Amino acid sequence: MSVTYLEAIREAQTHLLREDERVFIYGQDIAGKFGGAFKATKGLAEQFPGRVLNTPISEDAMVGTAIGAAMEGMRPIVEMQFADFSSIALNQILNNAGTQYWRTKVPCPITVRLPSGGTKGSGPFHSQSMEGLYSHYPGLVVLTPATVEDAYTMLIDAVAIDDPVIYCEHKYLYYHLKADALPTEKLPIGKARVVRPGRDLSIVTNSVMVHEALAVAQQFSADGFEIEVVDLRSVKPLDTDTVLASVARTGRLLCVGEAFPWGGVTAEVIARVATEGFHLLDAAPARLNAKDTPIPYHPNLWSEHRPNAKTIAAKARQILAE
Amino acid sequence: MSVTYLEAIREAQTHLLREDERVFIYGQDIAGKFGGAFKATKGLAEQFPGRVLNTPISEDAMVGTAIGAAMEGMRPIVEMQFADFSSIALNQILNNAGTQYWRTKVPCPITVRLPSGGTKGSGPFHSQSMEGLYSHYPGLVVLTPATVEDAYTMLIDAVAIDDPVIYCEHKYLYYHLKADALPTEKLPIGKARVVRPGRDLSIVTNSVMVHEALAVAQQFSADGFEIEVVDLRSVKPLDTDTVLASVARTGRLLCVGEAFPWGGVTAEVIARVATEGFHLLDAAPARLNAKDTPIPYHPNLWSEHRPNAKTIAAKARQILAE
Amino acid sequence: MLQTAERGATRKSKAPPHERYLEAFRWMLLTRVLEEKLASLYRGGLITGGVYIGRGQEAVSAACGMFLQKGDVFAPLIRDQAGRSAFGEPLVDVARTYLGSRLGPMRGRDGNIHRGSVKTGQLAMISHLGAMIPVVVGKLLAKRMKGEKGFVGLTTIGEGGMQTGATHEGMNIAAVEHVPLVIVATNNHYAYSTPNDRQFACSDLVDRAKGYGYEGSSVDGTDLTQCLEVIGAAVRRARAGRPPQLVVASTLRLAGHGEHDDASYVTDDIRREAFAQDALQRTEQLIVEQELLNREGLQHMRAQIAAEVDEAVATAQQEDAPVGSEEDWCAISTRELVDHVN
Amino acid sequence: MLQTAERGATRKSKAPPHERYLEAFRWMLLTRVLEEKLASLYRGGLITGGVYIGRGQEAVSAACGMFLQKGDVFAPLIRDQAGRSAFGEPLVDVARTYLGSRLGPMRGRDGNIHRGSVKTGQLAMISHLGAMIPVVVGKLLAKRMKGEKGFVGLTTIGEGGMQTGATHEGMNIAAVEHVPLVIVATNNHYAYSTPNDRQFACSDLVDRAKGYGYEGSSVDGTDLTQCLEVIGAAVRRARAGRPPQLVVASTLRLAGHGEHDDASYVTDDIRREAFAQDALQRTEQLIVEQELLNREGLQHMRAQIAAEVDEAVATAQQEDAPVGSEEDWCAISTRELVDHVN
Ligand SMILES: Cc1ncc(C[n+]2csc(CCOP(=O)(O)OP(=O)(O)O)c2C)c(N)n1
Ligand SMILES: Cc1ncc(C[n+]2csc(CCOP(=O)(O)OP(=O)(O)O)c2C)c(N)n1
Ligand SMILES: [Mg+2]
Ligand SMILES: [Mg+2]
Repeated sequence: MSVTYLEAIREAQTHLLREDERVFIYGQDIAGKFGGAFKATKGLAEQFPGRVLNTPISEDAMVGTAIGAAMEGMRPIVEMQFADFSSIALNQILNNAGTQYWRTKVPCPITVRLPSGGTKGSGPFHSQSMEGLYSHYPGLVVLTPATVEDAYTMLIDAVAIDDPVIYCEHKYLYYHLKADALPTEKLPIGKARVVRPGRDLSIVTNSVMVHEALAVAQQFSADGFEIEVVDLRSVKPLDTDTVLASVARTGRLLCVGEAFPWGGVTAEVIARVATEGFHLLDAAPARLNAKDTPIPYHPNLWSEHRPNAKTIAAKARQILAE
Repeated sequence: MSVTYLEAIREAQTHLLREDERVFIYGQDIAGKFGGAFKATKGLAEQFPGRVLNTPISEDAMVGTAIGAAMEGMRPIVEMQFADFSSIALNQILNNAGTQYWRTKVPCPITVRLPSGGTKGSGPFHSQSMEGLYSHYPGLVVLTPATVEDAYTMLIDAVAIDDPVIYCEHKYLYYHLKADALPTEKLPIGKARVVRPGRDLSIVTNSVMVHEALAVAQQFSADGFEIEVVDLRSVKPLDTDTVLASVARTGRLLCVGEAFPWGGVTAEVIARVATEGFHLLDAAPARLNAKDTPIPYHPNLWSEHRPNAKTIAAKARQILAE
Repeated sequence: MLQTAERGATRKSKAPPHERYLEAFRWMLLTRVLEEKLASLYRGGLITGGVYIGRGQEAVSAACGMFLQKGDVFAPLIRDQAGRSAFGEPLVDVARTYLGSRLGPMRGRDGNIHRGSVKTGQLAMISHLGAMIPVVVGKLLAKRMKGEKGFVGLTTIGEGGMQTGATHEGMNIAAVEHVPLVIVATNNHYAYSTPNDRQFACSDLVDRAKGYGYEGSSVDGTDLTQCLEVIGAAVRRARAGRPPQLVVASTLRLAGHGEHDDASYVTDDIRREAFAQDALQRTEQLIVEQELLNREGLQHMRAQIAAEVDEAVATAQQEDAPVGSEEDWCAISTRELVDHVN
Repeated sequence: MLQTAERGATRKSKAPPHERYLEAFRWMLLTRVLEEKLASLYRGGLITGGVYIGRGQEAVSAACGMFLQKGDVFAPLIRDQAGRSAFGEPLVDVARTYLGSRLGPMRGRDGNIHRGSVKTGQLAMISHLGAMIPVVVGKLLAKRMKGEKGFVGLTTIGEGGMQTGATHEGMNIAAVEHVPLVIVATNNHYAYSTPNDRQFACSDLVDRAKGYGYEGSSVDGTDLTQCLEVIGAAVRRARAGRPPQLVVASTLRLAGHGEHDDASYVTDDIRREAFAQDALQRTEQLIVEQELLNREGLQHMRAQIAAEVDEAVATAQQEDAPVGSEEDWCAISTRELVDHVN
């Protein structure tokens, strides 16, 4: 048996619906036999009648409704059809969910699932990585699982958290990533993971780019360079300690992300290392993000727009040469 | 005669309406005798009939309409009543205005004025600084004038730019800041300004915090420390050269901003200096932002939530001691 | 007045006053006295932030609060003091919030009109108009999922707020979920300084009801008897499982948008309209005419209310403000997940 | 069919076919042939991204494009090939976009259904449903400001897209600005997999018209004569300065949401409804019955269209794709303001 990243998300939701009667799922096209644009809820509506509900095309109201239900004791999971459409719900997420507990002491345990990131041919409005945008505002937990195991355990943990969680699942990983079985162990939310140890350079990254970084590390290993790869897992909170410990070992830092280049996760990580771990650095840190344009539709353009093993390798070589 | 920051904004708009028939202003409560929640358009509707138009409470449609008008050759200025309400228009700003030229070659010269930042008693929904959020996405120019002179010239320049501009005007400065007269010279958009030269520490900041930084610089000068203060003016594009030149002179960097601490302008500036000017730094760079909670209503809480001369001075002292 | 309401009709109510007429009047009077006190404190510089009052809307608002029961959901907006009080908000909560006491329900974190509390079943609004509608829908949906019965939710909105996308999405999703929701929309003819003709272009906002599958009714917001009847009936219908209800009340805002605003943009013509009557005055007049209360009774009520208001204010004024250095700067409840950003 | 339309009426049109009936049919047929070609290219793996077709909606869409003139604004959505073609979109633009030619109007930056161009007066949609409505309003407002006369704007939306806040705000602001806008909403009974009962709860979406101050009309989207009459009349009314127009067409989506979707959720019951008829078939049948064209005429038209489509596809297929390394990665037009972020 094997389980994909997407199946892990479905299994996590099955588990949640089974184990916790407060859980329900709310989103467009998620119910019926259809089971969602990506089939992340396939079969769940039949298995759990009345708990997987189709909504109108109303992202703002979907999240607003989830907030109300959460304040009333439920544990709603909202599925956005694509992360990019959460721009419509941004006000509810930032200003209502994100401020609720702080203002009123009423916890707001919603989980918003954002099918994120680029895939071939998806273009400017079906490819965005929005974790940086949500992390900037207070009151939210923002997760970016990069593995099948994390997709599973982090979604279960997300729903258990008493605060609003933005769960960014990467669409490219849905089918491309497989594990042998669902995990029996987990790392807690808020901890980064050293995916591959090294001594020459730390690549700190998240989500789909973890795999590009691993490919580069593998390749460099043949040349005698040992690259350490850190998967942030959670970008808010961000596990500064694990990142600093890695930089302490390697003295060199490259941050890689699929999002737009101004600000976002890579800027935040570099800012933390520069301010809190300046003396650990033997060379200038570097970052690699997507280009500062909308995400192009055409595969030829798209593959140049985002970082990839080739561009990461080039950057890594530069840093190692310093 | 003297002119306030707010009057400069009004004068700039008067000038624009007079000199360019493509300009019109669109927003809530900006027309009639009333002239806007902050009076930034006071008198303009009478002076320029049909060109200062009240809108329904529909931020998304206000910006959408402006986009259409801009694509048709006009130069709309949209006034948000408070920056915080632009969350409703975020989709139009990021996904429509921000992508328009890149996708279609049709320029989209809208200017969105965001009355930004904290003032006493304004609370979580009337105090936000959103420049970091808008700068993260491609396709926008994001400005944060800190002086009366810049408020005037940068607004005039903003409207002349063929691309969408987010013009963040600080509400605290509206009445608190006065100049003797409207400026006759200007620095171009995209250039930062060294507001006060120094040799011991660069404080890089923007908007209202420029003035807090200046107060600190003044105070430190008495103790023999010369702090250089850099006013970014434009946060996208960000004038890395001027910042690096300043750090080259001082070897020390403190970034100060009024926005939330995760990401945003200060993280971006530190990331740039760390990656492009690592060897210029004699000590770890540092940053100071607001706290990672919603912006509190009560003045006692608010004054602790944002950076101020006292907390900036404490940080500066730390860095100088390193 | 379901569907067939005579629009703008301002004839005197012929029907005998609603049985709870006097109670409603008391909430209205309480509101007037309290808000005048708040306005004067504001003018005296004793209140930080804005003061928004419901002058002219007390009848609508009182009716909104009076038909709700424990377990119902109430999401008031900025002109709903009467409804808040009627639904059980203690006066001291109001005073504490406006006067910045650390003991207020918002603990200084949010102010004035943004207050709410679990204890009183009143949601704390965010400013973005329309955003609370789906939140109420979610609470009602959850109550149904949990097996509760007989509850309703009521929220208010202005004619300006009805033009936000949030209101549209929230109204529609309520109908799709068939939750027992009542939306009381007051067209007070101004949204801040903006008159109706720059806000919407339909002839009557109650015409929106049909397009959402709501039952719609109109009401003269200056006539307490009508307000009690129409809003009472809408709440009953929602409670009985009818579709969501839209009640559109007509009034004039008899104050500035906030106390900082002199409302000089309000035209003389509009001040002469029937909907510009003062609901409180009309009610008091009817009470006197129909001898529901005599002069002494009225005077006694007034004195009692003034004393209650003064006491609440005095209490709040003696209390300490929040202290920045003692504040718990933590936006989430899961403390181990706090991000340690420097 | 203004306001008083008999809903869902599917009686045979008694009126003689509209004078432009045959022209419309040609756009419909062209659409069908083109879209079948695109679908087959998609199945063959030759198209990247999604293919969304307008099968069943060709009559509505053709009518949308046919009454527009040069200088009008058209903002089509994903099922508007017929309207795009009728309003002058060259077939090669379509083929180039779908097949990823660098010469396509979007230059590979955006794909497929997101195309548009200044040349053809067709706006390039963003995906977020409803977002194009205020953009059209803005274009119309600007035209008026510039002194242009006699123009209209037309945009389309689905019954699902009508539930977004953007649609609401856009529809309302159009009425407030009194711009000459026509919104043609097609209720094709599914929004992706979601049926009407989870999308809205009013009995007919045309009931929304009144609440915005629009004139509303209903039309059987499977009946070309009606489509031409009703949409033609709406465009004329808008052009004559009447309020914005909402036309609600009834159809069934006779394809998957996109070509990746087998639409197995569409019920058999709904497939038997009158609105589930194939507009193209109905039109062809009437053409044959009324002998507007004989068999050879039809065959000739078909052959001509097939040749045009094949030619466009062949042209695009020979053209180069965009090249990443040559791309100008610059999101703004003011080059000196490009941010040099590393
Ligand atoms: C989305 C949004 N935009 C702008 C505002 C600023 N604002 C606060 S109250 C108000 C006017 C509200 O008018 P209306 O809804 O008619 O209510 P009224 O004040 O008349 O009771 C405005 C524009 C807001 N709160 N929310
Ligand atoms: C705001 C928004 N949310 C979600 C989507 C994803 N989406 C694309 S088309 C579609 C269904 C549209 O249904 P409808 O409006 O009825 O048009 P139809 O496809 O039936 O023509 C959805 C949900 C979107 N494009 N925009
Ligand atoms: Mg109003
Ligand atoms: Mg549909």
